[in-house]
Amino acid sequence: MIKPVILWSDVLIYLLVISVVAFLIQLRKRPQTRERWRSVFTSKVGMVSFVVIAFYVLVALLDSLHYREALPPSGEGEQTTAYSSEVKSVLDVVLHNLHESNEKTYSAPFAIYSFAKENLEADDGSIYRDYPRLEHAGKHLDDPSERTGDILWRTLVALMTGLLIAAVLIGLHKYVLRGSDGDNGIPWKAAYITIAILSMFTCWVIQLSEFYHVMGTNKVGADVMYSSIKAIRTGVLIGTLATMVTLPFAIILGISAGYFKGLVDDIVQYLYTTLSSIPSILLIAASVLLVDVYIETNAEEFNLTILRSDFKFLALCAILGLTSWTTLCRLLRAETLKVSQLEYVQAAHAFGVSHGNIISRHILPNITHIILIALVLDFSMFVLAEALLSYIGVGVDPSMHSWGNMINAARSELSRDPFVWWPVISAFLLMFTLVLAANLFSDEVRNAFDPRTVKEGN
Amino acid sequence: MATYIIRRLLYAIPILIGVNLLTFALFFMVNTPDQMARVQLGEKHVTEADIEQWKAERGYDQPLFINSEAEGMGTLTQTIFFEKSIKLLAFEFGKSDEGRSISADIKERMWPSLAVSIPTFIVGILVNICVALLVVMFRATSFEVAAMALCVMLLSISPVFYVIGGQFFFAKLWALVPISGYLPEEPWRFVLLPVIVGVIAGIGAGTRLYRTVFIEEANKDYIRTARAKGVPELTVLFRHLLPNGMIPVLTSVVVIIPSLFMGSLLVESFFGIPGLGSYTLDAINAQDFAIVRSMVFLGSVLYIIGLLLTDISYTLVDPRVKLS
Amino acid sequence: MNLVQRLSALLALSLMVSGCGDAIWNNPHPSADRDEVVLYSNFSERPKHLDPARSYSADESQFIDQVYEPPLQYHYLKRPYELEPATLTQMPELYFLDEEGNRLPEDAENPAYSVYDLTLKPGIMYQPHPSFARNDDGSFYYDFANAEESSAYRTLKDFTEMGTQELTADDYIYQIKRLADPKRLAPLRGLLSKYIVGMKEFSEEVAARRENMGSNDWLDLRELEMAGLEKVDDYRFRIKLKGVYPQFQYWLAFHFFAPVPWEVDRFYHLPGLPERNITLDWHPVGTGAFMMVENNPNSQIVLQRNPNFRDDFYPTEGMPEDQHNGLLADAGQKVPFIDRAVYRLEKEAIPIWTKFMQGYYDRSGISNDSFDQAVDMSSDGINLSDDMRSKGVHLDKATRPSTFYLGMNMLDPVVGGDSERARKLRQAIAIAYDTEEFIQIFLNGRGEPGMSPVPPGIFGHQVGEEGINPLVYDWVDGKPQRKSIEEAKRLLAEAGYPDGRDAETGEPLVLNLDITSTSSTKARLAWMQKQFNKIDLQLNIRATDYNRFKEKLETGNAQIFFFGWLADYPDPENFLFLLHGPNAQVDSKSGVNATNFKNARYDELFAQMKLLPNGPERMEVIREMIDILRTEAPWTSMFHGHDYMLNNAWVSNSKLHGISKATLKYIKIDPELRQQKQREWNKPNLVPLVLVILLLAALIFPAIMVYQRRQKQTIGE
Amino acid sequence: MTNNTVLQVNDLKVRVGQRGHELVKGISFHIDQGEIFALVGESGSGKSLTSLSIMRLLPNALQVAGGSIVLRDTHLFRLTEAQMNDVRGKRIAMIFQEPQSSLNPVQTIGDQLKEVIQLHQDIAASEMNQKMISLLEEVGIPEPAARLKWYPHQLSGGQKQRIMIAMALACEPELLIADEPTTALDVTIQRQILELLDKLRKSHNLSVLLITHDMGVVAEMADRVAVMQYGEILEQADRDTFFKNPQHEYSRRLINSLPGMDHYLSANSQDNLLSVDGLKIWFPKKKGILQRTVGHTKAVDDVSFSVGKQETLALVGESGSGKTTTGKAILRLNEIYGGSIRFDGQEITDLNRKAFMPLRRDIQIIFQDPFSSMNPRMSIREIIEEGMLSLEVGQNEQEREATMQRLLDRVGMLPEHLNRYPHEFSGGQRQRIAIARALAVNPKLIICDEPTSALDVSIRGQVLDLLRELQDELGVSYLFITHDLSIIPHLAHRVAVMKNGQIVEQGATEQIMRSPQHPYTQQLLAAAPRSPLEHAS
Repeated sequence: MIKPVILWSDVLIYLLVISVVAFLIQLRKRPQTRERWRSVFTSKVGMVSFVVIAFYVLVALLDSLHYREALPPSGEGEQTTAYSSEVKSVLDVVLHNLHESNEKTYSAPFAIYSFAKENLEADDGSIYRDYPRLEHAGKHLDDPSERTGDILWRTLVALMTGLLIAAVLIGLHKYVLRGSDGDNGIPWKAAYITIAILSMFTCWVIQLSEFYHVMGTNKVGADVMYSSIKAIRTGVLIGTLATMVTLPFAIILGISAGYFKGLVDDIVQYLYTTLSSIPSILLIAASVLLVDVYIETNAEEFNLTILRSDFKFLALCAILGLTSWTTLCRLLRAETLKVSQLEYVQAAHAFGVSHGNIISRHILPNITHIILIALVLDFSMFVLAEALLSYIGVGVDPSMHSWGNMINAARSELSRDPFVWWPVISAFLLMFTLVLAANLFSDEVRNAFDPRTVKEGN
Repeated sequence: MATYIIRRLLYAIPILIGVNLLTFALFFMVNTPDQMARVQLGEKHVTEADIEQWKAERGYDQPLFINSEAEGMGTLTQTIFFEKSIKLLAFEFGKSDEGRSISADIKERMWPSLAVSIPTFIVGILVNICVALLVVMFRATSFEVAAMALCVMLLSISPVFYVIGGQFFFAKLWALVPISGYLPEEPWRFVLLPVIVGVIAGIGAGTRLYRTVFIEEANKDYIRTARAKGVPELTVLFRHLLPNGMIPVLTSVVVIIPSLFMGSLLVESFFGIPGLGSYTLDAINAQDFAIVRSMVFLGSVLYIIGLLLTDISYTLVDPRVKLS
Repeated sequence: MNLVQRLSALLALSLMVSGCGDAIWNNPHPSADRDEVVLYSNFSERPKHLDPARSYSADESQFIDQVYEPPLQYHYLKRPYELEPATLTQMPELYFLDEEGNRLPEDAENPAYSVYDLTLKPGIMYQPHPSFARNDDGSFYYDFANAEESSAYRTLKDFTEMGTQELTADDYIYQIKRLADPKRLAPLRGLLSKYIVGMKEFSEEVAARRENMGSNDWLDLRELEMAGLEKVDDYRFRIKLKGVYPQFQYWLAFHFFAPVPWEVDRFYHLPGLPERNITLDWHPVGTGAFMMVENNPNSQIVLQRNPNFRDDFYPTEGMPEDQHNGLLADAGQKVPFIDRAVYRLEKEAIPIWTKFMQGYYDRSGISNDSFDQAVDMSSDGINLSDDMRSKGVHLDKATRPSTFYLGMNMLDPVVGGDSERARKLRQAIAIAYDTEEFIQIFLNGRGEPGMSPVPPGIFGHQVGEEGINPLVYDWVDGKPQRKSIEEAKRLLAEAGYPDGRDAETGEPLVLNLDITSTSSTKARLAWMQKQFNKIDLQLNIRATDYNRFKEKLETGNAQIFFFGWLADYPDPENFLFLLHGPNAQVDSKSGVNATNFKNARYDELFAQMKLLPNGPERMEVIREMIDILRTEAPWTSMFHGHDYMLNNAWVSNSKLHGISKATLKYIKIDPELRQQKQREWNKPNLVPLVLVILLLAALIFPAIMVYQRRQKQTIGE
Repeated sequence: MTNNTVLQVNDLKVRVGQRGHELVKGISFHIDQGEIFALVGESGSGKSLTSLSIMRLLPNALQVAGGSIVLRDTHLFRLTEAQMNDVRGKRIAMIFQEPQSSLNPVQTIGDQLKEVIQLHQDIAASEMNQKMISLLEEVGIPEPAARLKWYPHQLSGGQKQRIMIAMALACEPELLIADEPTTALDVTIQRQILELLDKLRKSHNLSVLLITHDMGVVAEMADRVAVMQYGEILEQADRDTFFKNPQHEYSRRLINSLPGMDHYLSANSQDNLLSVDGLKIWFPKKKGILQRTVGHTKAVDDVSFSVGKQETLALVGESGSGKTTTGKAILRLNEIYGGSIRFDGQEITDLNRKAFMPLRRDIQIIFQDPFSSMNPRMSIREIIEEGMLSLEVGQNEQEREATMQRLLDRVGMLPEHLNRYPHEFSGGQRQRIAIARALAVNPKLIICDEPTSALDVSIRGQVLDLLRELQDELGVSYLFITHDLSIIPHLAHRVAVMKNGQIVEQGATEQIMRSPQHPYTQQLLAAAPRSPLEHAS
């Protein structure tokens, strides 16, 4: 008995997915764009990085299906079933045994003892001070010495199951592909291996965190792995949504400036010079405050913490986007200027094709490569930016899982002695993987779409 | 040339006004003078009268953009916006909300900023260019592949990590440099770490950028000509490729030179360097509007100067370009 | 290529400096240390105001309280806190007057006026300062007709000619007048006007005078008289208060009442000086043990021993334990012990801690994260960790008279109000919200749960069984024990929220916590929600910036919020007035009674308690007040913070004082030991550098090889 | 091999990457002392690759797969890269096709010249200047001393090429490789450069490997000729025998691509379709802080001509003469400053965008570069249909489809090509498609802007023929813009010669070609390469 909660960011991200699918479909109609994309995927790097990104996106999507559980009907008077104000996502179900097993405070990866000493009572009632056993991690072991063996064994099992799942997936895929001439240069092998690794990793995390804290626990004893996985949604969304915000401004303004020139051009140039001349950090800070005001002024609409944080989050994306469309706009303007001088545009004029058509059919398709490249680059940029903003204190809402927030905490955790390294490491690894994949993918996209690099080929 | 520069400077004025307008709008939407007063006066025992007094002293007792009481031009001139902006355009930054002369602070704080940003900038560019050249020289070898892979990794790491790592190893573990702080008498020891961190953090992106630029140049005809003349590879690289490659590099670089003056928010606040970067950040946190406004203004002025410098620098490196 | 030259020059220089400076490379202080005894400390917030009439925050006090000397001061060692004369010959003489001004006996029932009679020690001299510099004819050395004349003087340092003069009663009187001057924005003006005779009128007069004056012109306050102030002679003056105000004597130990000679005020208003930040608000002038020689809030603030400082000596008696803590080793010695104190600006906690561990800061508080490293929490309380002991660090603890609490806005329809329902809800929360755990996790036990607003060390605080809050705790074998969650749930059910659901609608009860985003870390919010979930309540967190937060409190729109209060003076009144009806935030904008708590009986008792001297009678009143608070529970789950100060081996005579900040003069430092330790702890480790260089070489080498090969390459069959 | 052989190429193979397909498939030839050996072929024939492999300057992606190259008695392939640097520029020098981009833009002429000399000869700094000046004099650069301090962009294309030659000759190389040395230049300049080369070759007794696609050039310069196609040498012979009886069919086609100048179309001038009268296209020069217009650059200044129905007017001129500008002005693709244009008697000079629409159906254009004149992202169908749609030609889908099929068929393409994309076609095919596109809206006048100059010689003829046939069938008129006089007799009824934005001479083709009045026209004619057969005789 659940009640779905639809956050704006969820809506947007799913709309995005849909539009991407739509894009892929209409892509069939455009042979040489399709060619380009194929060439992206024919490179091993491109394929692997894509799979990785896809995996992240998948996680983000799972985490974007929110719902509220119904509360057990309160004793007397059966009225409308009420719902818990705790909003869960499908991902939480998958990871239930990560976030339901909270310790008191820090504990190292796979540790079964707490990180901090406590007063313990000996059997004889005397108080002594030592590292207590953890409440959840390794409680199934009666003898601590079994730990290593236990971990290894479970790991083995987990990996096997992971492999199995991967095998099934791959089998399915092969089955689907059997009709079409299987590998037209697309390195399925690489893809399969990646998938296998990912699924093995996933199984490993899920199964082992039933008995241990794979990446340890944080200050309040929450599983670090859990929060860093939850942070994926934040990272992916901030990357995609913010980028999405930049596009319309950059494209519309950039193209119209480059195409119509004259007054339009002057205005657009004025706009982006003004905007880009303001230190963007200040713009962001001020705007974030602005959002707070809005939330305060009509607080009743945000009666759930998650609604507030989600709104703030969206606002942040919007602000990031608004402050960083100028670069792309400048590029597009320049490129449009170039393209609109080309002879096929002249020809179109000669045929009296309307401005709208010229832009949509001649100019836009021939500057998409720039948009694409910028799009993928910005993605990684925004993911990184989030960490910085959280440091300055204008990042995502503290109640939200985000790598930025984790990294912040890490700064002090590292100054402890012995220093607490696991939160920062796990945040780092997940973030790094995503950004790295994104960057590599963007390189492939560039190689495929940027005419210059294409030329460089021979 | 001269006329060109003048024209550009005139063009800057509307931009500055726009910037000012935006800053005002943003800032006063989020906190009214009353709130500013309260923050500045502190929590305990503050009365309405005190707040009025505070506002009056700093000229926040007038309407923001339009003064309906005043007649004639007064409606526009007797406002916070007008009075504060006019002063700015004359580079009179006035006093911060807590009563210190801003220009005095700027004068003092610019030096630490420069002490960090200039070395970072120069070393950064040199390193990037060297690496890029190296890569171009060995293009289509495994060396290039390795180097580029490394670059991608480097730029996939959040800058925060570089800072954390730098402080952790250099200052804490190895005791090579002070972990933070700054002394005008002997800045080197304090600047060293920020510079290193800054350079490393920038190396990934920079190298990639310059590589593409250089590769593009390397495919040009005149390079082939040079080699057909029997010019050895290194000479080709340095005498022919580099000077031409520097032209596009300039666009990306010169613009920020004046902004070096503003320092870096992140580095300065991490390393406790009393520069303009941390100044701005503190002002934002303390919601000291006077400072923020001045810094934004300064920032945009510098940016515009940067644009100008870019154009001029073209004429210096590229004989083909003439300003008019 | 000139870039290259500049760069290489730069690098070479930097290496040289760091290399041949001395053995230690990471010294954040000038490597050339003069042979003075210097204390290195840090400050995180640049002080905004140093004018004794204006300044009202702890981080400002730590500077100016070393410079300014109010008539009274706190005894350094004695606890509970005890006032002693500073510049006075003995404690001020207090007597009462009736309407006509006739002297009344000590025990007179609510007299019309009370008079404080203060007598100064003769021969107290001010620090050297240009404002005292005079020519032979007695005229001022620095005197400018207009801004042009003074334009040569950019900073205070440019005024080379110094002078000094003796402290007189006029200086105190002048300062009290300054407190009344609206332009000074003295935080206490509102409060004091209620008591000091003629202060209100004085303010109005001054305001009137200022009407037709430039904002930077000097108004000589001597021209105006305040009825309540009377100068007897150069060393003696009287302050006349309406009614009785026992707490006034504590204010006399506050820097608000520090002396400011008219000469100084005049000097700082010389034409052109205020424009250049040469104001009293930035350059304090006092009779204290230290004088501020550098005030650069961008980098550092330096205090220098005041050469003219009066004869002042280290206390000879203290608490019993002080003896064996070595705090009386220097008993009777002349203070201060150090020559300079350098405070550096540090915004981040980590560098401060690291530098302390490296021996570059002499003293340090303990941040959360470094806590486990610093101390062990053993069964017998908190002790230094072995690591610290080995470094010779010694710890010094104190309870800061302060109370932090989870406030319930009494105007709120759900949690507020006088209804039984709300009351039960508040009590339930009070039980559910596990302060002990909070203190453990977030303060590492540096605090104690508060049974009442009155913190330890203040009269009215009770320990042991009678001290506990019976509504939240049970007394189980000699320890207070928090009541069970079941108890809380029961209360909740009685309040009409069985299982946290509204009995009528079945809707789950969602409460809102208002908090400033800076203070709300993910961990903390998660923890709080956990507390409320314990009794099936949903907690919704409304984090926002400080301004909004304040605004909410003022408009009474907050629901549940975090707040706290640091004592101004060690008297229960200073805490209990925070719940005094007339001080309610929403109607009196004075901003003390944030919960808008109003209770007739309580206010009545408050009025009594205020006037009573410490004693059983007063205790009774306070007990009753506290009981009211416990049942009403406008403040739930209070705690009182503990202060911890770590001192490196070379620091001695450090004992935290909960109220007074004017303690620098007692601190002692052993520079030799410090230098030796610093060298020992900071041996630069060059290995990594070498490794890096080798690594680079390893990178370059193959490149060269490739190049060579390519040069030799032929097109071979 | 005889001892006066300078270069001997044996079975040279060049392939893509390690085991890609071969681009040069084992060619062999030799060059003797003091002769000009012409390697003829069209784009993609592998002639340039051959020259580059001699220099060992192949791009990274390509590599020599086999064979040997011997310069005198040094096996170039056995030399190390370092040793090779002593050969390049010293023993073998090279001139490239694009003088515009072949010189380092940020170095002065002097520096670039000095560089090569310093590399290979030790000359005292004192003599250096003298040496450079004399070199420049030799290649015919006026006031050389001053020019040394100039930057490439300050020189004209021809002068740049002269500088390249000077650099090539600086070290008295044994072999000079000239890769399409004149293709990028205007005819008149072409001529001068060729003459220069010829002169130098004699004075220095140079051996030259001349790489070109232009039979005219071959005919004038070469001693021996080798024809390349698809990476193979079809035939080698000394010039005269080659031109008299070419062995290979392909060679024959190449030779015939150069038309003789004998038969002309008679000017069958009827009533005017288009008449341009005192056309002025001026671009304002802006100056000063306020950007006031202080003067004009006169791209086209007071040009008048007319085109009759079913007539072709050839607008001849060199680059920058304003001929293309004129053409576009008629289509209103750029702003007109003054003068009047009448079409079918209707004044169209100042019609607005909307009012001009119907005319777009009547006036169409074919662009010079078939590669950039079609949107690479659109299928042929979309490309052709676009015009029809926006100009509402053809009522419905089927009708349009039919028209397109017909047209494609007409221009010698297949209907199924409609679904293909531009990049799948050769230059010639694209130009045919471009023609089809223009015809699709059945215009009365087509402006042909150098439609053949980007095509290989062997294809040129076909396209021109197609145009002429179409004219006969559909009775369209052409405004044929070109710089190449040699093709005029084929299709032009009348000729107008343009120079610096003005028409210096116009009249019937025959008259102009046979007895040009204006010296410039004479110059042009003299420059135009003549049929090799005339040489042969």
